Amino acid sequence: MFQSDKTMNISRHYLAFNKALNRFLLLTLILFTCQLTMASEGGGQHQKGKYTELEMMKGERLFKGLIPFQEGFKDCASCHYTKTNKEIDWNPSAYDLAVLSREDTAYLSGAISGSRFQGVKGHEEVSLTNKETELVEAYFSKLADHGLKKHKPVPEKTLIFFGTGFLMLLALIELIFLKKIKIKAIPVLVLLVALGFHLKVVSEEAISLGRSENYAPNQPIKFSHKVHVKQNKIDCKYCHTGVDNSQNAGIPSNNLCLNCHNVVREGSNSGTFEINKIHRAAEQEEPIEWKKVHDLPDHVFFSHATHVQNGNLDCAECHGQVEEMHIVEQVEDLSMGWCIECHRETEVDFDNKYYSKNFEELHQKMEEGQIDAVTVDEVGGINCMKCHY
Amino acid sequence: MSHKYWTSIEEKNNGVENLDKFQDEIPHNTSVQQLIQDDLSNKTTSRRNFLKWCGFTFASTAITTSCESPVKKAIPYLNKPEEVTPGKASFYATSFFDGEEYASVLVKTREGRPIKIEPNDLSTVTKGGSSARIQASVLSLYDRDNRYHHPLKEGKKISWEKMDEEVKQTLKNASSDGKEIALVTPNIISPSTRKLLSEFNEKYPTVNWIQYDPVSVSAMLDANKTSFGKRIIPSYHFDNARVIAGINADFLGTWLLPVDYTDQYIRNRKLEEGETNMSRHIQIESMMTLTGTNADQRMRIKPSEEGAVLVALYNELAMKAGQTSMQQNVQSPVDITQLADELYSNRKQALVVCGTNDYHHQLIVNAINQMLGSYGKTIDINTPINIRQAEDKSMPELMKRMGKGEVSATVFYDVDPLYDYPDADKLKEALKNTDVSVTLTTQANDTSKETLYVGAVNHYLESWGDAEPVKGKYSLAQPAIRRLYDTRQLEEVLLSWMEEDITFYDYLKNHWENTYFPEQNEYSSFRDFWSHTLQDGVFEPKYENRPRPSYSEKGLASSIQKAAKEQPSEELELILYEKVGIGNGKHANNPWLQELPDPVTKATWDNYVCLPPAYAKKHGIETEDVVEVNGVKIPALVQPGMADNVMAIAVGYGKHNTGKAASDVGVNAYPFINYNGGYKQYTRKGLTLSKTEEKYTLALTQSHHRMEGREIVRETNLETFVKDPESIKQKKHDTTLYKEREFEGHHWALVVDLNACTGCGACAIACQSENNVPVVGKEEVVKKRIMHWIRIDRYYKEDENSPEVVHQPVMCQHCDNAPCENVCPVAATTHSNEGLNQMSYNRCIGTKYCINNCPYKVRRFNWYKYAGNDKYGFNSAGEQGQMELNPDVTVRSRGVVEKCSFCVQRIQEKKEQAKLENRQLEDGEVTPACAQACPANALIFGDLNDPNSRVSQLLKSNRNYHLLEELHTKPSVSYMTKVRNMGAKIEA
Amino acid sequence: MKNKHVIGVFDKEENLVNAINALNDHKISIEEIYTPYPVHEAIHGLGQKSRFTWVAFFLGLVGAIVVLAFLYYTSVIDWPLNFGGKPSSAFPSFIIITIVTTILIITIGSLFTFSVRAGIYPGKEAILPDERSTDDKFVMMFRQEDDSEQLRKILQENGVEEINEKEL
Amino acid sequence: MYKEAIRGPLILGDKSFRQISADIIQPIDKRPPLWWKAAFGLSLAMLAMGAWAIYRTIFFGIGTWGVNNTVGWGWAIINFVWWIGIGHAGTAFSIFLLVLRQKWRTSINRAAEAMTVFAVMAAALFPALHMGRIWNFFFIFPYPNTRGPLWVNFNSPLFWDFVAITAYLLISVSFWYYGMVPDFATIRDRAKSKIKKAVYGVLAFGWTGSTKEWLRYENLSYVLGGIAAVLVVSVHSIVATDFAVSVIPGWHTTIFPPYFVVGAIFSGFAMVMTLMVIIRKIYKFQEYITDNHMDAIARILIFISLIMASSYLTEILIAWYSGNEYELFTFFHNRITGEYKFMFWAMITCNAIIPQLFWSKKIRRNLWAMFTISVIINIGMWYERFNIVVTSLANDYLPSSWTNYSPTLEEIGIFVGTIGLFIAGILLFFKYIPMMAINELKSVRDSGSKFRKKIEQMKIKEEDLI
Repeated sequence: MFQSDKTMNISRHYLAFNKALNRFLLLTLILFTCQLTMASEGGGQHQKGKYTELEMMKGERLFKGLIPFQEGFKDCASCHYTKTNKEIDWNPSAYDLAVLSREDTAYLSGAISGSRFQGVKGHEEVSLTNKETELVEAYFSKLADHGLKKHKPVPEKTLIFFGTGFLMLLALIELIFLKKIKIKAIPVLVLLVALGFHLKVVSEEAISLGRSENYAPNQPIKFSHKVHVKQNKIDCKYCHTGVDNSQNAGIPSNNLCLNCHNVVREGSNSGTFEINKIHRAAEQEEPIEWKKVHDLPDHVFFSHATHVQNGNLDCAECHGQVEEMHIVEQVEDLSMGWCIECHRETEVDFDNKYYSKNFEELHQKMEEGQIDAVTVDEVGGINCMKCHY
Repeated sequence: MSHKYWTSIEEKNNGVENLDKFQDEIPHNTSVQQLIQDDLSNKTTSRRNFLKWCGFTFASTAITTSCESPVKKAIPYLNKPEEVTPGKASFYATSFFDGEEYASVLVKTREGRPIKIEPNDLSTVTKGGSSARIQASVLSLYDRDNRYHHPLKEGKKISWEKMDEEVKQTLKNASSDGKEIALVTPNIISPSTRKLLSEFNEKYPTVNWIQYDPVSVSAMLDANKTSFGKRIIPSYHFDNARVIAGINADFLGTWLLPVDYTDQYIRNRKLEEGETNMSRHIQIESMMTLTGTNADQRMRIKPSEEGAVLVALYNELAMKAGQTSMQQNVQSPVDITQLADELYSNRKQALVVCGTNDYHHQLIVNAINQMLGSYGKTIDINTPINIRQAEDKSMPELMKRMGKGEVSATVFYDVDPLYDYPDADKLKEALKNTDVSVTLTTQANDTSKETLYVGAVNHYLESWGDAEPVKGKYSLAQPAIRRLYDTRQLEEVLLSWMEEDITFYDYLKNHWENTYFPEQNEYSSFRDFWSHTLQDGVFEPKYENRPRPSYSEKGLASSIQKAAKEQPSEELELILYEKVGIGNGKHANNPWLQELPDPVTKATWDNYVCLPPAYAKKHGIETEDVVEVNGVKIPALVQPGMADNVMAIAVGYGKHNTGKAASDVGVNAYPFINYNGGYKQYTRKGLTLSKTEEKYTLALTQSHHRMEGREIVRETNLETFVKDPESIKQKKHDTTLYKEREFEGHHWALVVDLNACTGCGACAIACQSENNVPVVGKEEVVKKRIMHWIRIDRYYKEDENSPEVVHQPVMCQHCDNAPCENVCPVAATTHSNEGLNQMSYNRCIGTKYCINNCPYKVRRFNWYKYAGNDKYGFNSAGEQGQMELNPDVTVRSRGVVEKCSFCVQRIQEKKEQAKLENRQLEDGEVTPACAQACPANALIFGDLNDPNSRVSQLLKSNRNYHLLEELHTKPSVSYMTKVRNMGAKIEA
Repeated sequence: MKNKHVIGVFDKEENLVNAINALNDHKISIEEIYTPYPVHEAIHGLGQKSRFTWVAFFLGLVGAIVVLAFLYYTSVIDWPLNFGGKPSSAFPSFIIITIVTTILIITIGSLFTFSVRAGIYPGKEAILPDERSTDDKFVMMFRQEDDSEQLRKILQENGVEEINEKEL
Repeated sequence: MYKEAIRGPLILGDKSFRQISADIIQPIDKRPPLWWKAAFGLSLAMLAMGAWAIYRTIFFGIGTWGVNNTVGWGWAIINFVWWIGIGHAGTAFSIFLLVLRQKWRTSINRAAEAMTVFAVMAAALFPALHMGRIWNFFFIFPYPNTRGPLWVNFNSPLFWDFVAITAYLLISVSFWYYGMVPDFATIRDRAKSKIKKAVYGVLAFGWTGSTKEWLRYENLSYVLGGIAAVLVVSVHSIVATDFAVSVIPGWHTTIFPPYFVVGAIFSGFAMVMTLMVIIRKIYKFQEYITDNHMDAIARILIFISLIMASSYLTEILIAWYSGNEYELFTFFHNRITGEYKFMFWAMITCNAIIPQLFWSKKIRRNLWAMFTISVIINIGMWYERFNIVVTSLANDYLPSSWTNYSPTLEEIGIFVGTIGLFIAGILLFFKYIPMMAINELKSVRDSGSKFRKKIEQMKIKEEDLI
């Protein structure tokens, strides 16, 4: 998708390196670097500000309903989610609220006193005491710095990996030294199953190293392609203007959004809340930091122009049914093998005048009717220099 | 012959060098974000607003969690400027002028960031050529440790408004008191600025504007005034000359307009198809200059012998011309009879140039050229060039007045006299007598540290302007990026001090509308004229011939008398010279230039005293011995081709606290300059030299200087070339066991014309800029780990005291039977269907086997993490440095091999463009950065599958040969045999 | 299942060999002989035979074919790359890899076969009729049903040291 | 051929089987002596230096080494070839002599094989470390991947190298280990302590010594021996192709494969001699490692030394005869008379001249002389590799890129580390593994007397035999 800007992201090399190294170490079961990275992760300083850790914690519990509110209503988190999610949730997330609350200190108290959210569905029964407001604000202050918690898949693969590793060790010890179990088949079976599992995990990890299929991050604005493309019938190229003439398809700039949203101030799903973010960004002159979904590594050069213009590729061939997605998800693994496979099968437009100068042999074959089409790899489409330089 | 000298310098290994901490290897994840969130982000949106130029970029959030995918943020333009398409380059024409060297250039920008300087083909001054310094100038925009970000007063931040107010008051007071306001600038070639300066003078009548050149040609200006009544430098036309005599003039390297002169000089030396004529160049010089290395014949004289040579030459020619000779008793130390013969028989096609800043010598040269009928033919006195206009006398006079307290305010703009004025210490003292001193400068320097105010000035890529380097040839300058910092350009400062309520942009436009718009009749509206000129960058109206000023022999007799009196002595003489890379030292903090090997000595990162081999042997001095020259400690470098008892030191080094690249590199040689007769003398007698016991490691990129009888640079003379052209053809060994591979689409090839290559090094810097080649620093160069993808080998032939020199650019030869490809175990380097030797960095595991197996030794290894590392990444470290990187070329990580790619990104770009436009690819459309930058067009790139392409034609030439052909590597790069014109009369 | 065995312990190789010959003459079957080093007469005496070399040969043949096929597939069929202008089917290069890889396959295969056929693998318990047989004694083992006076007599005649009975 | 009848018995002193076991197992049973502990401490210190150097190399880059853009390979590859050469002899010793049915190998082969294993381990470290991106090492495996799949370059000698070394290491280890299995059983059955019994019991893989086992065991030895003999030759030939396949003058030589194999056996046998002197002296194994054993090794060394000398001469002759200016320069200017003449003449002296001292029987019987000469040979072999790797690269085709090379502390550190690894391995071998193949010793104890008997029976006079 969007061609990354190489220069700005030297650091990504290291990320890739780090990742590769980390995985490598994981695969070789060397634990200590993991500890290193964990240490560096934990090293981040909490911005305490005016709230104490305790207040933040209490606020968090209130918000999540672990401690009941005095006025009786249950919790906030059932509507305002606190973890990133796979399915779209049109309600404002806790993080959104936290950011707003950081900008406007009276935001939350306004909400509770009812003035701000009069008429907003679901807030009828909400009322907080001053102390509670303060605690929730404390939680918000923490949340605004840290963002939403990552939605983690359970069970933890790594844990199972080590668990089965341990089992394997036990089985081996049993087989060689202890010999307590009379039926030899049991430890042997355990050993084989665990070994098989390990091989599977290792090969899967190795294959998916650096791939991010099914990556679907939550974006700062709940921009739904389904709403815009399917319901409103907006063409992809209306926003992704670079597709035809640049390597990058381009993420639309804010003023492009405003072309419509100057008028359309309220959405069908999220009301004004999400659309307001665009206006806020325009006012504050801060661009929106979208999360990049389709990301190719720095050493891969890909041009949308060639693929869309010359190759006549439909967006969906690489990006999937975006018009069906609320949250955009990477549907292909974007691996080199995937590219190569397509290049081996896809036919080029051999009538393009560019090909008229050289490629005599192919032209001849074509004339003689030996072949009726030329694939990309026949004109050098699987050479390294096509994508790596 | 000193065996030691010729084999190798002693490679000193400093043992374990100080390594960066491991931390340096950990990426600064938030760099881009921080940059965006810096104070830069709060600017209003404008055409090339910074944040929006960063535009479409991705910032990696700090993630170090072990197995999570890194989150990349895509930041779109807030308001997308219409002319910027993310992912596509835009070009802006502008003018480069640093006070010394001029070029009309195109600035390549990506997402609003200038990333490369490319020559402007439309200019007739630079003719699509460039030099190392011009190519490197883009990096100084992002100079991260030596640019002023805002104005200063006494070293503290001050606002422009405050500074304006205070300075204006001073100026007003001085004007009313009738005290002098000294304005010291470099040579200004901008007509608009000159106009503005005169208006400034009107506003403040006591302003005394002084142009100052650290390395000047003042005497030449004065000599021309005597001879022609005009204080000018004429235009030279080396392309019209059949015989060129250069006398201590490095016109291909540093003298006046080297880019232009290289193009002219090469024009009739190229020997393209069917041509049998080439000019003959005889260089008489004291040290080994770039020009000298290219001469057909070279004679060595001491600086003190130059007078005698000129007088003798004059007399010889006068005799032939039947004029009276003077001071006949003067004997030339070198035999100039043949030279005189050749010059005289080529009257009106001969040219004599002299680079010495000596009034009398220049006057004799004028007389010689007059006798040869050069004026109007090879010298155009009607179209003077406007560079190096400074008068040497003005600075000492100013200093005198300062000392007397007559100067109230001094404004230094873009000059650093406290570093490069010979009597810098005295000037510093005198400066204390002025009330207010201001420095307006882009980069911190010695002068800016001593003045009360410092005004932070724009980089030229951030400024509007125009230029008139040669009379009647104008070019415009426009910003390619919005100001990075709170800076202003000189003209804006002046306008604000003049209390004029007009931007310089409007001022410039008005000036052009009033002055130049009427000079043309192509465009009827100024709007059209302006936008087209801005797009082209140049405006060169046609002038009808003007009457030539008449020559007068005034002062010649006494000059000849004076020159004849000069007594050649046996004592050691010193020459101060500019290096091709560093020049006068203004760009010293540009790491690219510091690491550019000197074309002659092949030394980087230092200056040194060049000594002739005979002298060195006699006194037991070897390269890297530290010697004392008048008490100044400096390493010695034994340089073949120096005149006997002559030593040479480059100026422009020895700066302190002026950025990481420049600081404490070399020795400042400016204090050696003497004044004589009001002229700065770049030669000196009466110095002592003594050897010390110390040693100093020099970073030389080449330590063996002979070809060992191998056919590396093939050479012939013009006579053989014309009479027996078949004889110079290389014998081919074309037997093979395997069927040769064929290339279906394109088959890219590069031809290097050794007759054209002067060895200037512009290609190396262009390549570095285009391909994100890192700077590695002195220590690594010493270890022979320079990263340049194209290197220029220089070999000496024959006698070490007076050798012949050849230059040979060597880059990856893209062999069709590449030895490197066979040995890579992981298929990281393979051959493409277009004949390219491909290098996939991300596949490379760094076994270095390919490096070993490359017979041309053109592969480079990333020994450390060079890019973005504070220790090595002079250019690519830090946020600013990353802005310069070319987004179309991968930044290589530690442990991978890299090499010349034939600028594959450019090939791909042009191919894509052709496909999109549904057309064939034209010959010459694809040009690698090196070929594009070359001022001599010595590198020709094209498709061998196209029988009509220039490379295909050149490949058929008898001169064409492959390097190390006998290895049957079948390189795609081929060379054209060098031909020397030995002066023999050739009957066609 | 434990069975009783008759065990004859010899001190000298000569005696053992003589005893084997004598027993073979009398067609008394020896169950197994344990020696501190390989005694070929004992091996022949028991009529042991091995097709080990054939296994190795087969492994080598299959290995070589598989490796060559793999090399040909990867570098000629699947993705032919141009390395230094050489043809994709670089047979000389393939031979080197094939030889070494085949040797590796044979080795690993042989070791595996050996482990399986000889019953030598990690964790296997050694069941020895007499522990000294790995040091300096030569031990013969007979099934109990083969036990007879004649047997003992022959053993005695050939200089047996001890005759024991043991349940193994 | 070693004829016991003529050259004396292989084991002196009329040992009983029990005595043989006891003698060989004695170091395992005893507590390690002081010299052992001191030497082990020293080797650990060397290993620590190696670990430091490896840490520097991996975390900072190959830049910490002295190699440069002209000389891309330095000490790492020199040491790699040197170690792999030493690593050759062990297996060569035991396998060639096994295949040739040379019984005198029995006292020596175990130690030689152990030496091989540790030397190959040390060697294998270098190709891994000299990679710029060691974390991408797995790229060299031709496994199905998601890159197309992109395979590896089967034409690259480095890939051949990788395959060969992997195979060689695996095969050496298994050959060595399987050779030890019967001996472990002996230790197990003699052991009094429970732990020892258990540990060696596991190591012995349940060996009993039955005919069924011995039959297959012998077959296995012959099969492995036969194919490993091919491997030994091919591995060092492949190492030689690293150089021979290139285009660099001084590398591009067809003589290299046999030259390397012989060189490897030379250095390996020298190292075996060094080790044997040590074992014999320290563990007083003179009855097992007799003067005649040492004599046999020395004679082989003279023989190989002569081959080496003629190889050197051949190389020079071919360079001269070819008339190739680059070859001529490399050999005559660079090596024989040039900057690197010390290395060249050191190589000639150590490898071709000094070993000729072994013609004297006196020296063949003098342990100290043998020890010194064997060490000198290995130093000479190191110089040979230096000559090959560095001198060719430093001054090759284009004089503009000529340079020289000197190692840094990191490179030296890694070498020291590998020596530490080797010594530590050998010391552990001394302590925990029977130094000689006990079962084989037993089998050859009487071979001399048997042979004698046969001769007596056949009434052949000894003189006729000679």
